[in-house]
Amino acid sequence: MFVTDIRKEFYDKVVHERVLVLVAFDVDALCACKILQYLFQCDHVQYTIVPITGRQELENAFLEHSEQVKYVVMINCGGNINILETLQPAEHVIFFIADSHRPVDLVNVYNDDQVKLLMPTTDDFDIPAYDDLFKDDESDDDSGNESDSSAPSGKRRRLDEEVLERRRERRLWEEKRKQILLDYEEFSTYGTSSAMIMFDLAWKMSKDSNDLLWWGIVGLTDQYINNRVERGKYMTDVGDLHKHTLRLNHRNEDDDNTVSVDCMRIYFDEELKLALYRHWSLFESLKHSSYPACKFKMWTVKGQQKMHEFLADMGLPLVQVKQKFTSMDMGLKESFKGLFTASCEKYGLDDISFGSFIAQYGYKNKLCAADVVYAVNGLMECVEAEKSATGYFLEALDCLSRQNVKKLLRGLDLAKRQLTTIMQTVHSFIDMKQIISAGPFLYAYIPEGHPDVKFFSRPNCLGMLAYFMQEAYVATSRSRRSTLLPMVVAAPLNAETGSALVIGIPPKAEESTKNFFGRAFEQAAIQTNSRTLHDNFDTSIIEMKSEDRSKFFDALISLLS
Amino acid sequence: MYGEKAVELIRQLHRSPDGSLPPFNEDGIRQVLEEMRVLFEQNQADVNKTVDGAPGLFPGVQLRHAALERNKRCLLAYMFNRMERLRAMRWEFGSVLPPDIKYNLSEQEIQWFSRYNKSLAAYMRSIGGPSGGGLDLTQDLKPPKSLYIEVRCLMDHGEFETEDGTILLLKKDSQHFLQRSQCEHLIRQGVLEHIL
Amino acid sequence: MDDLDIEEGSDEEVEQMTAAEALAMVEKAWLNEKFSPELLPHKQDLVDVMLDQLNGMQENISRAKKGDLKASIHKMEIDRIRYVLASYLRIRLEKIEKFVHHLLEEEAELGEDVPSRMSPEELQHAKNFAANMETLFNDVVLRHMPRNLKKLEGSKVAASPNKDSYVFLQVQEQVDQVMVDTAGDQGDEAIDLEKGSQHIMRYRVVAPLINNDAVTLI
Amino acid sequence: MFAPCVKYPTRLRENYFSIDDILTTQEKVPCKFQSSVLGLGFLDPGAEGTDLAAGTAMELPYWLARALCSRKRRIVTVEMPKPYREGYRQILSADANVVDLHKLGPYYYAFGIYLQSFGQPDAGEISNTLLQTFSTRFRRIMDSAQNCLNEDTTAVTGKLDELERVLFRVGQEGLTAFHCWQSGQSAKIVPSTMVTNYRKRKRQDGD
Repeated sequence: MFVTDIRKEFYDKVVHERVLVLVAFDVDALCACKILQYLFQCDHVQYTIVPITGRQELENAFLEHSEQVKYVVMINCGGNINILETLQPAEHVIFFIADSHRPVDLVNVYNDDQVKLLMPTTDDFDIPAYDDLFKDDESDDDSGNESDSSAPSGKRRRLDEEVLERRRERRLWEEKRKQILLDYEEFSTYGTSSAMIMFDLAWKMSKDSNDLLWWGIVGLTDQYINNRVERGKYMTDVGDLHKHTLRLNHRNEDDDNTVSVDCMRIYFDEELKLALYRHWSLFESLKHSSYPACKFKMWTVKGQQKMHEFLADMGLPLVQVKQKFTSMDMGLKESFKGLFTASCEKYGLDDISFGSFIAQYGYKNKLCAADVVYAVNGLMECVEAEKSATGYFLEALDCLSRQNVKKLLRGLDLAKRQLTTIMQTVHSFIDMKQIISAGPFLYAYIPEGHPDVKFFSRPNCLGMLAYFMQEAYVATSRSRRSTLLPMVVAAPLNAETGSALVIGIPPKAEESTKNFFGRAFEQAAIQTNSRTLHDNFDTSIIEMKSEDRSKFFDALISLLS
Repeated sequence: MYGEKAVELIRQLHRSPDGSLPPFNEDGIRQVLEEMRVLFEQNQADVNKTVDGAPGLFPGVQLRHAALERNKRCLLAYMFNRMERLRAMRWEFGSVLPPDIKYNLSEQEIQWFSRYNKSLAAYMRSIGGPSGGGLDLTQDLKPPKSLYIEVRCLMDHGEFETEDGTILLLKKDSQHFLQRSQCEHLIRQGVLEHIL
Repeated sequence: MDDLDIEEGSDEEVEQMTAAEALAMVEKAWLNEKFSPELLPHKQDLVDVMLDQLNGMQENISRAKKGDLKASIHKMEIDRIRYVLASYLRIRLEKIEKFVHHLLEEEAELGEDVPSRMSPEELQHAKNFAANMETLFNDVVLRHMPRNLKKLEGSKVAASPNKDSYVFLQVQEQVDQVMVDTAGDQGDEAIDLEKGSQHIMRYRVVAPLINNDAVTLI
Repeated sequence: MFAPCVKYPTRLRENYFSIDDILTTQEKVPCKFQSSVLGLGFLDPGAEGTDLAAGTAMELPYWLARALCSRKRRIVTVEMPKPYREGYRQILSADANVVDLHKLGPYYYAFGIYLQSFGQPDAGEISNTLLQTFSTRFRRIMDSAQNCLNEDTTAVTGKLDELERVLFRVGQEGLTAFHCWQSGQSAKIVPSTMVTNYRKRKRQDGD
């Protein structure tokens, strides 16, 4: 069931108990977890946090850690699967689920005792009515029970007619139910960021601070950067957080000097779609950010020329553009944003900015929310062998704390490597015309043996690649139809087991984040008997045996045509 | 030169890093003891000869005597410094030593360790008088900043029962918020990492 | 702390103290011990009282409701007191083990009614420690040595505290005419220690003042 | 951590069990035998015959030289080792900072103090040199100890005598502790150093 008063129905229930917290592998989940940790620590709530990569791990972790645990919190996992059926928990175990994955599993929605959904009622769920889904009592058992017709034979005929009538109704109801379910589960998408939900909780408890707000902001920005939220919804949420920002930072406006440099200050600002430029050079950032790179078609000579022209038009000397942003001339650094936006308009990059936030603490540290998302994700999806995946998850969790700026800086470097690899892969795929229009969708396969292929064995990085590729393809394609095509990208996951990671993303033209690949992948797999693993909480990301790839995609094409 | 073998034992200890113990050098000790035996016998003989009137033996006796004292000092210092490290290990590793450290000990050192353990335990139990219930001095090594702390599991440690009977699974890469006093020893042993 | 009754404390000397006073005394003893190069006379009565106190508090807490904020604060206080006690006793124990021969010799020379620096339990541990060490040395090496070398000469091997090391101190009560030997050869000089002032001095000079609480080490 | 409570530099003090002291007293002193020692000729590899003849010159470890040369008896006479003679003393007084003291003797100061016990005529000058050298170098050592955090310090410590190394380490520990405190890390409960080192070694062995 949906929780209406998150404080009363969730927090007050667990405040003197031990809690098991299961956290999925995404930046939003990490941020939500951070906020929850802070609240729990204030109130001495003992907890155990376990990182969760997928469904299988969810089951294992629950089995292993649930001894003596009565309360389980799930962050960005568990919402879209039938928890009770999957985990088979004891009756006293209660699940609190903050999960942005949609659609929410309907059994979770209608279970009043054990499943509590921490999701804002303002979200658009389109939950079908209870009566359309569940029919209680007698009708349940008569479907299979022919033998219990022990009624006297005289009445049998009339009874038979009644039974027939009832069965017909039943069949109709079931068909309707099936259709409702089909409609409900047709698309996978995302709802409100879990970090925002946790921040809301903190605010309702008057425990909010700039630190918590920042995590809320980073969580929301993660959704935006990774195309998990529609622009309208993003703007609404940003507006909401902006109010909190003003409230928590108003003091700084008047007497700037009374605040210690160690304090954190957050303010709203228009942010450019230039990844990491404050920590890179403008030139590198332009090259590696999908929006300007695709607008200029940076992979062509002409595109490069155009970009140089653009820079010249702005009045920025190339030397300045190519050196580290931090060492650019003070004057240029200050006036750069104005010049940049002006030139963007002239060159047709109207969409270069978006509303976002900047945090500042200490003398040195000035971070924009998007860069933090890149850094945290870079750390979380690090492919170096030094640590395990869960090890990097914890590093990423650490780097969100202000005292661990060093780890965040490492994350920034890792993010640059991710972006560089993505950009290079996109360029070579465009050059080699390896992005194929398979009919109903665009398709790219990253071959094995590619040196940087390991980067794409991580779902989020593969997602960034898919969106960049799609944008680049659309930019080069003459046919307008390409904007209407969704895209599928596959990359090797594990060379030893011969598996691949596959992601599907909606068409470029579509404003909506609705994604129908979850269902399509499932059907294609069933039809072809492909060995697939639907383990990711995002159903549009699956694992499969590389051998089964061609038959799987053939089926997918005919399915979607 | 006399005393070389003995000082070699000392050098061995000097070279081995803090917190480690090189294998007990039984053979080295035997050789030093043998050198001492010979020195002593020669001195006995020379002293007897001097008593009998032989001249000029005194410098040799003097030299050997110095060598005997030196050897004794080195042997005892070898034993003492090993014992010191072993004592420190009681505080760092707890009452049970890792097997490969134990492997490097002599039988007598193992006995010493268990006697030290016993005496220490008896002392800690006695603190506060018969009704006091004792005080574990190997805990509370840092001034407490907070009642609860956040810890991260660095290895699979299995189940762990807290004071109030709660059972936790300490699995690698899980993170827990626990009473400081209950998990401090696991941090010291490197099972958990304290997260600030 | 304040609402906990300490009157039950068994010892007469500390009977009249409030819990806060007792804690302050333990903390003072702890700091003195921490910064003094030699082992100071034990404060067993204080330790016993504080431990009693801890156990009492622990019991109170176990009766408290879950999530009671007061219980948390008391728990914190318990942790803090336990830390001070454990640290105090640990420092003593380390000195005892380090200077074991020296201390036992001193012990043997003590007059009838001069109190020992060590508590009976500490003394027992010191004796065990010395005996264990001797057993170890005997079994492995001494036993096998020529006959005139078989003994462990306590006085020769005993490590003793360096009383000439310098310590920081704060004066609690005015002391006049403390003899200090100045650097160089001009002989001794007498100085007055003003209450509240802080100094760096050689430990040897101020040792007697610590024992009668005129100064505390910092 | 058991150690931090009492930090007397006992390592540096004369002590029957002290490893440093034993190694210091193992340093060699040039000696000349004044009387012959019967039956111990084999101690001098260059000697012929079974006895050590009077007049034989050889280097003896300090502990032995001291036993054979005291006010009571003079079985040998001693000379100061080279690093303590006029030539080196001049170098040290010219610029003590550049000298590799470790090479001159890993226990340069401690051994120098021991050498005083022979009552040689230049004992006073040696003692002056030690004091001068130490105070000149001390400033620099503390300065570098306070200024290189997380750096490879072997280049600095390589030229230090053992006493100086201890001081350097103390300085470094102070600096690290300060940085820990500054960054709020000092409250962190850490695994015992022994455990950490033990694990590290085990990992290396495992590879």
